[in-house]
Amino acid sequence: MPKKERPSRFHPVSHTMQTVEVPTEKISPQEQAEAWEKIAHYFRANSLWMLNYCTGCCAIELPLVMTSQYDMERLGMMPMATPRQADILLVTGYASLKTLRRLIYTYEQMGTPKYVVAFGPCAVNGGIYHDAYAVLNRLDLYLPVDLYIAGCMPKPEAVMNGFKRLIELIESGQATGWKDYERRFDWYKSNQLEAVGEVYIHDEFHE
Amino acid sequence: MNIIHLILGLFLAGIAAYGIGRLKPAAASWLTLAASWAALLILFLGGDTLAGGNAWGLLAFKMTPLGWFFSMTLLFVYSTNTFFNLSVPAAPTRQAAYPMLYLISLASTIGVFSAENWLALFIFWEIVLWSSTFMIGFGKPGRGSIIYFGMSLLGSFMMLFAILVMGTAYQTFEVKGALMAAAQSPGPALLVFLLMLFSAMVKLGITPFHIWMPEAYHEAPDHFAPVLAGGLSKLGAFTALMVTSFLPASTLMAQPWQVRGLPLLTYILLTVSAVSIVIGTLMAIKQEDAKKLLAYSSVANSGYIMIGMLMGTPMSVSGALVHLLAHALATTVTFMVMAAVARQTGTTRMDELGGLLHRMPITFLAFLTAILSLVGLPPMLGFVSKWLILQSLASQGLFLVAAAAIFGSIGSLLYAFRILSTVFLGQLKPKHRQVREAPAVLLIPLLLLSGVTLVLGIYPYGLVQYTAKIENSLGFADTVQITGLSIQGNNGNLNALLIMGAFAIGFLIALGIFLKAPKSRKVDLMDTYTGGEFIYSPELYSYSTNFFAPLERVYAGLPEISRLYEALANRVRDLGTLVQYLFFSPLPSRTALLISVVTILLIWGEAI
Amino acid sequence: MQMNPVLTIALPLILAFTKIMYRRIANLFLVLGSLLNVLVVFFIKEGQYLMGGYAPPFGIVLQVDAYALYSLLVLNVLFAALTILVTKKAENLTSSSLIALAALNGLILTGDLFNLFVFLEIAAIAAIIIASSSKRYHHAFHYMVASIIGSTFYLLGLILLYKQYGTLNMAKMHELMLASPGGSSVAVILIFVGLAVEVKLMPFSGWVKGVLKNADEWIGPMIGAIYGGAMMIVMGRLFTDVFVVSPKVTLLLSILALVTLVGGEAAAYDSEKMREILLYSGVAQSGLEILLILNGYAALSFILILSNMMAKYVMFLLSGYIVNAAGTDVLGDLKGLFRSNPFLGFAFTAAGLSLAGLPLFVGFFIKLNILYNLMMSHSYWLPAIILITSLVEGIYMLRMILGLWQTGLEVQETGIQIISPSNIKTKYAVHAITLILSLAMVVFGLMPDYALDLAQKARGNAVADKPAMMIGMKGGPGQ
Amino acid sequence: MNALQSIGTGLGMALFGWLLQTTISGVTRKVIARIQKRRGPVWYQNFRDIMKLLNKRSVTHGWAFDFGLLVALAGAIGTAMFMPVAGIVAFKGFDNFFMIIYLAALGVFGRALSSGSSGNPLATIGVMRGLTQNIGYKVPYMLLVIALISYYRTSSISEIVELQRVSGWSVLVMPLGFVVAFISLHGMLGKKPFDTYLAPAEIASGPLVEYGGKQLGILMIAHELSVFIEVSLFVNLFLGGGATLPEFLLKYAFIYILSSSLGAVMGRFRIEQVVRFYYKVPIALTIVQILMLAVMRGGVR
Amino acid sequence: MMELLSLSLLFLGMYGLITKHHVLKMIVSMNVMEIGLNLFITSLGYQESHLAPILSSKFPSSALNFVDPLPQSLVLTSIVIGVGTTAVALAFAKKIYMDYGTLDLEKIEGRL
Repeated sequence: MPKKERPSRFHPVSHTMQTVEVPTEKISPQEQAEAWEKIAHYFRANSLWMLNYCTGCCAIELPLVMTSQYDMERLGMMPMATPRQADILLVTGYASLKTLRRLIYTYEQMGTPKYVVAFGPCAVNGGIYHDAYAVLNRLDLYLPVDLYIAGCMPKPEAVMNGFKRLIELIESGQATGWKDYERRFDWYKSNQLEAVGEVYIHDEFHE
Repeated sequence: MNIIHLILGLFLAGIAAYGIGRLKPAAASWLTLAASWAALLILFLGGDTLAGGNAWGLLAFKMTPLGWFFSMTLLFVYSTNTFFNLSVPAAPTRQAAYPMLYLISLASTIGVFSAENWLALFIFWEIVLWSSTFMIGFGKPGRGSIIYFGMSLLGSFMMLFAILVMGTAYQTFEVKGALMAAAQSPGPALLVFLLMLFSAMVKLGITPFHIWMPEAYHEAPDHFAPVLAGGLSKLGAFTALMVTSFLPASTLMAQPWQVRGLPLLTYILLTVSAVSIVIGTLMAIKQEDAKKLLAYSSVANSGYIMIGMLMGTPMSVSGALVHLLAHALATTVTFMVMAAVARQTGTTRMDELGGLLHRMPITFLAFLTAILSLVGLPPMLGFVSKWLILQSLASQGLFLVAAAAIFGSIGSLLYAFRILSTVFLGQLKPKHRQVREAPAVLLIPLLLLSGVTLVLGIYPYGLVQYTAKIENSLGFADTVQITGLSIQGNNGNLNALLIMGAFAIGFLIALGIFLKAPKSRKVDLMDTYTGGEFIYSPELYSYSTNFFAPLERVYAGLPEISRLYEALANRVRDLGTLVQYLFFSPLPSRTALLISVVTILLIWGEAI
Repeated sequence: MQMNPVLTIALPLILAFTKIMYRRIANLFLVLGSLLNVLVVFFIKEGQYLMGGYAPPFGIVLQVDAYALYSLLVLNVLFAALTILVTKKAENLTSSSLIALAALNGLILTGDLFNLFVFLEIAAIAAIIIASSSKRYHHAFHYMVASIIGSTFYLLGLILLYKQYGTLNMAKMHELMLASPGGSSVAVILIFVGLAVEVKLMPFSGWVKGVLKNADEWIGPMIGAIYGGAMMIVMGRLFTDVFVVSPKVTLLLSILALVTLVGGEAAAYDSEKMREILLYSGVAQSGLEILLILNGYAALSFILILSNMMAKYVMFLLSGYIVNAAGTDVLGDLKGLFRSNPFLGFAFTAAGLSLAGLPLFVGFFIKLNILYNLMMSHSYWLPAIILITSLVEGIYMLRMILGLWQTGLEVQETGIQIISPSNIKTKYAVHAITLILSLAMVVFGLMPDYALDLAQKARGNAVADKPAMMIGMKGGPGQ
Repeated sequence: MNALQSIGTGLGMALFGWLLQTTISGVTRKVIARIQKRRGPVWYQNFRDIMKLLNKRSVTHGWAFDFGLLVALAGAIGTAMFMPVAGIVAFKGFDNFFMIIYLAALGVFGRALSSGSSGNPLATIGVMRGLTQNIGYKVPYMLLVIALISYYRTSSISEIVELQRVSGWSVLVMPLGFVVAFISLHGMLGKKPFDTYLAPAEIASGPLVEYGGKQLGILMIAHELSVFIEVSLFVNLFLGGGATLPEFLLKYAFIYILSSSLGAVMGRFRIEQVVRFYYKVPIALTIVQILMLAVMRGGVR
Repeated sequence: MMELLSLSLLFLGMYGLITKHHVLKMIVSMNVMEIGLNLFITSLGYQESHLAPILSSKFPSSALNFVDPLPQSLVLTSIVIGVGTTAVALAFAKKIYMDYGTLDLEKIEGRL
């Protein structure tokens, strides 16, 4: 894959990510692999298992989405218990100093490919908590967000809409945040370090 | 070369080993190794037609198929275990006597299995007993060796009583002859039958007599526990099988009460064995020490052997014999593994271990094989035997016993997983980070024994054929049948090779899928799901204490049988205290009083 | 060359009194005297020896049969070995030791009931003086009271017998009793009680604890093994060769013996101290021996007495040395003692295992034959009781032995040398003697036929003996 | 070649079992969704899940982690190869009940081994709960089957099916036993209220806690296969199997969907409730059943 | 009559041994017992209107009108032995007193 230019840390990533082109080079084994990848994308898109990390208030919208009114199982989506099993990490709200550490830890435990969906404005710029001392305003500095769902809180329709969009992205191979995280690991790490200090904290409570 | 030479040679080698051991302990261990392997070779080459002999009148020997089978089993256990003797730390404790006792007990077991005379059998039986007691004494301090000795002595004396009853009632001490005579003319035959069986049950560790097992296995030196568990307890099966086949309960009990075609007595004994399975399983689930857990698993497995022998059908006896071998091999491996673990880490408590799989992989594999065989899963030998025994239970329709057998079988999965998971799986403790794989000399016997378990599990036909031969020699009308590659059961056939084949095909498919799929990333053991929490203490991040707590709560009130024996011992003590108080007063006047009163009583008693 | 058995009595007596003049070489007297006695015993031939030239019913006679001869041999050898080992201890007791030897020999040899009483009294006084060498005089006094009551009873019974039959000669007495058996039961009971005090039968054995629980390597083997054995041999002589006991009295006394057997084993099981265990087990063993004697198993009881004597001798001797070295005989404090004294440990172990009746040692065949013969004649309950007591005995015996071999994890070896290295001579002597005795137990355990044959021969013609069917290594009946 | 043919049939049976059960799982998900007034996923959703998992890159905790999985799948495939379905038996005469139970147990053991070696105590707790539950339902179940074997005098599944065709279904022989067996089956399938060993909200799906990607995929395949084994064993033993494939499929689907639907409307037991229930009710019922048999028919022959 | 009297003396001594804990009293009891026994023995040998068993010029042959001489000789021996034991017992009494400062055995045992 050609190395796509990444925006600097001062430019939001999410908008450009949706317009990533699938590269089309023709080398036989690779082509074969890509053909296989396309099939795999189909399966990935239609079997999304999610881990909802309820950092904030947006999580309250999820029950509605899961249950009979909107029934996200029809999209093949299911809630999962552990990050190992999950494909999507749902960040439902703002990230604070404490939760971000756990978010990162959880995200890194997920198997690839994996996707991050952020809810509400708090994940974009801190929303109404933007000046709170413990809230980290921009999530995409620390984790590669594949999809934002707008609304404070987003309505269930918006959530469903977002999920549909995510499925499209995955099916077309555009949700590549996890690759980005691997590629620019150092960059993310330095941001994380700057924000929360040590991610894997060692202190008297955790030893 | 005949049996006498073999036994005498081993005795002499034992004494020589003592002399050498005083000078150079390592050389003595090598001598035990050489001697026991040589004995194994001789016995193997000699086969069950190895010449017997007559040393003095009493010590006459004759090899029978049954004796050969048992001797081979025990010799194999003994000789593989000699590798562990090599790793005994020599200097701090003077254990020159250990190789001597080891070889003496080995020689005596051969004596037990080939004796033609009950008294000779008993003599060897007792030599095994006290020599092994002393060997247990080399281990941890405690009451284990005494409990072992006391219980075994109880068994031996029951046996002696039975022997003497046979000797006085039938005027013969010949092993087969005496039992046959008892079967011909049942006078005190029932007494003989029960006492003999009880003594065998003590040795096998069947329930009311099992209390010595956990204590002795726990306290025995780690390098002797395999022999004790895998070898010596099988002595009981030998006499039990001879009694049940030459003096079957069906000829003894002319009484009308029968349960499902079996005499009531047999049924009661079967129930006792079934209880043994249940109690062994339940107690094994509860233990915190690996060796004690394995000991209770032996209690349970002995129950299977006993059931197989008591039912007395060709298939069940065959199952009992195969199970005996399977259990001998498997339990030897498990105790050897525990010895290796204890050697490398210094403990056998399960809550102090964990994750050793990553440090001792080969040991783990051997342990896995053995534990699978203990549980009775294919493709191990334990499966073949459990299949045979369950088949016979099903065809007899003994539901109570079958329920216990099933319970034991499924329960064994519980304790097997417990020991596997707490010792080898789970988190590696930081203090064990530097632990290394056991030295090669310890791995040889492990691989040998588990290899035999596996090979016999896949291809058990020769073995089952041999049990048929044993049954022939024991006078069974028909024996277990094998046609081609299938063992013919009463209501089904077993083809172990086919099972292994199906499993192998399944494994290949699984491997194919596994390899085709993307390669996984290897992560550290502590990199697990913690609910987002940061945890760095492997000691705390493991589940090993009070493992089956929900289940244990169900039978927390189960009374322990050892209490009964303790109470008994305390009564003896009380009697002793009373005697000391009454008759051994320090005051002369008390003595004078006793003398005069008792004299008067005697004279009065004479007068009336 | 043939020697008069009276020498075995007279020689020590003479030496005992001449010794008073040569106080400085007293030890030499003791050692030489006992060794000379052994020598004399070797040259004694069986037969009847008259004293003072009167014919048997009137004069005193020494009855030397195989029974007396073998007993004499074992007794004198053990005694001589003991004097060699513990000359230091016996320094002030030379006279009484020699007198004790003379009296014991006399006890075994004499064929006259009153003469037996005299020897009994002399032996008792000597024993009391020996027992008092532990400086615990009130225990010795206890012993004295008991033995005086015993001898009084003996004399009372004796005089009643005399009144009835008009003789004191054993052989004559036996003839007369056979001729008119009635009416002598009270006397027999009294004599039995009198001797029972000495052989430690249980209700009469209150003195044993005080004397033996503090026994050193001199008192222990002497009182615990040699005296007990000799007295038991006398008991065997009287109740198989002399008295004709009515079945009722036999039953009564057998009950007493059984109570002793059971109670003694229980008491030993309850003890935590080495010497107490040994003394109680000695009490229990004497119960078994008396049981056999009373029921007429003369040969079996004889060989049991001898083997027990040897085993007890070794064990008491070693326990004395152990207490010397360690200052205690509480088993818990002596863990791992034999690790540093393996040979002595081996001897102790062999003696203990033989006592407990485990195979490879002579005790096994004796016990086997006892059980077999009891079973041949009685119902099953007596062997069952004996087996149960044997079980108890085996357990405490092994508990003791294992405790002495086994080192705890936290308790490291005691490192106590039972015999101080400075005392080299004693060391080798003790090693040699205990090892020879324990090896003898192993050898006879492997080849019991010889010993059993000898016992059979010695007691086969005993009057009350039931013909025992002996099972040896050669095989038993039905082979 | 006869042997090759047999092996082919066996493999076919395993494949068929997997396809069947995975499909029916999907259908069941839809049924349950309907019960809950939802639409539910497509019927082939489980295939999609498995394929996705197999294409995911995940983590491993060491060789035993993977090896145990392979044993689990191999055990399941091996067992499925022996399963008689609608008169088709791969290895005639060897479709022995005890063998099937034990070979299946090997798969279970493999799973336990794998999840135990992940190092996560939640997994260990899950396995512990599963095994604890296992005793509760396996003992009465196997006891009943032994009664059946003793009744039909054969432990071959296909022969039992044949005999049922002659003498009526086993459910008629032991009606109470059928209830017990169904409760046991419910536990074996891990449907609510007996999914305590998974309990996603409590111990984070227990044994499965560390699995993702291909490991989870293989585990799902093995799970589908073992469900196939359990349900078809039940159908064969108690409901007379099926002379034709549709008959078998009907019974199979009915039993599985019934069990799942029951699960859909129930809550989860806590582990001590499971123990309290399982160690009393089925065992008591089994004893009553066997006594009934003994009284009514003069004992199981 | 004589027999019974002497036997009662024996029982008296026995009674003393049973009831007393004082060393000297026990020794006295032992002596009483012995004397009773000796008297009993002599009384058994005594026959009414028989002569003392002494060969003299007046009774030159051992005819049958002597009393039985044997018990008397036995008693002689017995007395000698009794003296010996009493001596040893008294020595012990002295030693016990030196060791414990008391002759009451009960007190001694209590002290140990």
